[in-house]
Amino acid sequence: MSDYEDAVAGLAALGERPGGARAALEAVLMVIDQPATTEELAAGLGLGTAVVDELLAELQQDYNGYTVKAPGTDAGGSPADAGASRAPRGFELRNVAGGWRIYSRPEFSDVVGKFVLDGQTARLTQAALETMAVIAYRQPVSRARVSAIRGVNVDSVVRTLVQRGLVEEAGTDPESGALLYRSTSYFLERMGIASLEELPPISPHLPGLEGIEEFFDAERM
Amino acid sequence: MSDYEDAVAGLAALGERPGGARAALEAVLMVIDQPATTEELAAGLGLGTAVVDELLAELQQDYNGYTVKAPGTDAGGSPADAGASRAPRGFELRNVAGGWRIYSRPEFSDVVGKFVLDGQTARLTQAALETMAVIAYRQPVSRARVSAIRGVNVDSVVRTLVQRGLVEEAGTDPESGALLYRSTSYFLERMGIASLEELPPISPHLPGLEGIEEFFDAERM
Amino acid sequence: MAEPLTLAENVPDAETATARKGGFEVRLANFTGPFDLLLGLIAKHKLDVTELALATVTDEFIKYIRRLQEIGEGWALDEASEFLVIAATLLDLKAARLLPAGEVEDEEDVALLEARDLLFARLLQYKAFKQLAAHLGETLENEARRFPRQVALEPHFAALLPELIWRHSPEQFAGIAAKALEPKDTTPPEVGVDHLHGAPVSIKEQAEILGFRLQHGRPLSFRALVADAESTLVVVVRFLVLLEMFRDRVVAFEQPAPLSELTVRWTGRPEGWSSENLSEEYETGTAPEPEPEEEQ
Repeated sequence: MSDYEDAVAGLAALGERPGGARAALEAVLMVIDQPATTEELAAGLGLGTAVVDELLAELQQDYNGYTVKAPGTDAGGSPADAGASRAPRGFELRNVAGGWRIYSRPEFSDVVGKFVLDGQTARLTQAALETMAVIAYRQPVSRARVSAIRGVNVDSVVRTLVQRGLVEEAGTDPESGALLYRSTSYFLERMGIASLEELPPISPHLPGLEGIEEFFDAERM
Repeated sequence: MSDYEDAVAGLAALGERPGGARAALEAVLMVIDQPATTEELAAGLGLGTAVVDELLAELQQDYNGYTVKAPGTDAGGSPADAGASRAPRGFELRNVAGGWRIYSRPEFSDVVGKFVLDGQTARLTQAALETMAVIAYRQPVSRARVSAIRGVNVDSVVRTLVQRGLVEEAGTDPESGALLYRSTSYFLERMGIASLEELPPISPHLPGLEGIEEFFDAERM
Repeated sequence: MAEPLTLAENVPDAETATARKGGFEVRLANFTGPFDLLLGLIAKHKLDVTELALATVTDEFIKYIRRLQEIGEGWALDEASEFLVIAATLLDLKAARLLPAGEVEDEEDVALLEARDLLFARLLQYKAFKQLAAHLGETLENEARRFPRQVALEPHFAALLPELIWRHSPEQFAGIAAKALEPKDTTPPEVGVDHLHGAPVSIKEQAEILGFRLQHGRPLSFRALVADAESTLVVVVRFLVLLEMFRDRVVAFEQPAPLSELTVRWTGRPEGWSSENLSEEYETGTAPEPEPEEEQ
């Protein structure tokens, strides 16, 4: 609904249905199979992003067991249950890789794991984790550079990370012509974070290495 | 948990988790792809079928907007909201052909349908086509194997192919436990051939293919 | 934060490596590369980054590598290439070790000390990434306990999908399959040397060149000795060779003032020195055939 009138019509119509816009958002969240951004959801529902953001926050709280304003009413919660804290639902709404998605709650991983064969991924080896860490923090980065930091050849490990969808090619270095790599949005999904900024900062782990980066760059490692 | 003691232990443990057995059931229902029978759910949760049936009915009512006994408490609802009627959620729990699954609520099918169809094309992408080709010629095959052959993560592409009815699940690999996929009869139909044997052979122009597969297997991390 | 130095317990004892071949693979799995091992060794000796302890670590590492070599079957190609990287690192270490401790008035000394600092900076950097890797591992594991809802499209929505357009003949489809199944990486597995930054240069070869020139001529300036060097790497290696020779007391350096011309004079007896007895750590450690760093 790119058109303003359509959007308004959609909004009005949603309000009249049981559960209103909030339930409509819930309905859409039920069918997506990858994280959907606020913008995508807003466009699909014919609502503004600010409204959708608010509804998403409400749902998130609701699923976590905090009672927010009663669904279906536009102003305030019903006095009966406003503010009351309930037990959380078995699922949660999370913002990962820049998009929203429903997940089962981690407390039930053992139970859910019995039903979900798919999507179970093998653990990464130490070598793969270290390589992934260097790529995540130094992207875009060439394999040679990762090798220099880890002190080992990383070609096959990088290939595995690419196959796993955690890492992808990101063009070539203009100077050396070396292939560059970066982390994927699937990596963010697997990490459960919305963006790379949520990775813990590297500086506390690097004692007294101010200026060392220039050294490495100068050395073309 | 086929064993009685295990089942009892499981029950006890579930009760201690946030949301209890009901949230556990919800967690499972939220992420299972195929409808599950009461028996399957009961076995997975380590609960009796009668208990599960009761919980299912509660959830069904809850989603439809009828407040039932408060989640997390074993006896009776809290006086504050027991019996109060709320707006329904955007999803519902349905029993279709003996199996339980969560669906988006039909009142929003127009919104959801628009959202789902947005950006859908009648053609397969090149990535989907190549993945289809690998599955057709290497079936039954796991996604990990297809990923290894194609050098990229194919999870979402395989999902698309399943959705399109071109590919279906074909049991699990006895060794790795990974889900296997094969082409469907709809695929044969679209190809205009009667059986897989009619697929043109491709091995002659692929020297050393066996070697490369061993290479990938050996590398499995 | 995980304390990565617990790795020290996992560092294989070089002595037992030969004694029990059975545990060999298990121990190898405990470290993920030379830096990892080096970090472990350093932790084991509880450095204080002192010259002495550095030497211990270096020697132990070389000893460890040698033992692995003697065992023989453990030398896979990637381990060989790992060794090349660590050999380069050890060159740095060794260069720093050759300097007399405490005398830092000379600017070149300072530069060399910085080179050593750089090596430790690299190790510390690696340690930082190791800690971050542990964090990633933990997060990924915790996240794996959540399952995303990714159910198949509800049948009535699936029915709305536009009818698939399929125009490929079986032959065309076979062509796509042939292309998709083609091995992506056609280059045969080999020891990767691109991370070595430039063509490998052999210390021994360069030592022979310098030894020949110095033994059969008058004192030469460093500038003259590297005049024909085809790359910076060769210059660096020749400098390292000179340091080695200085340690073996077969050459003397004369430099009238800081940054002025460095003159190298042969002081050893010709029969008492050959490139064979030089820096055996670097040369003999690279047993896998063909020796990659010997190729020019």
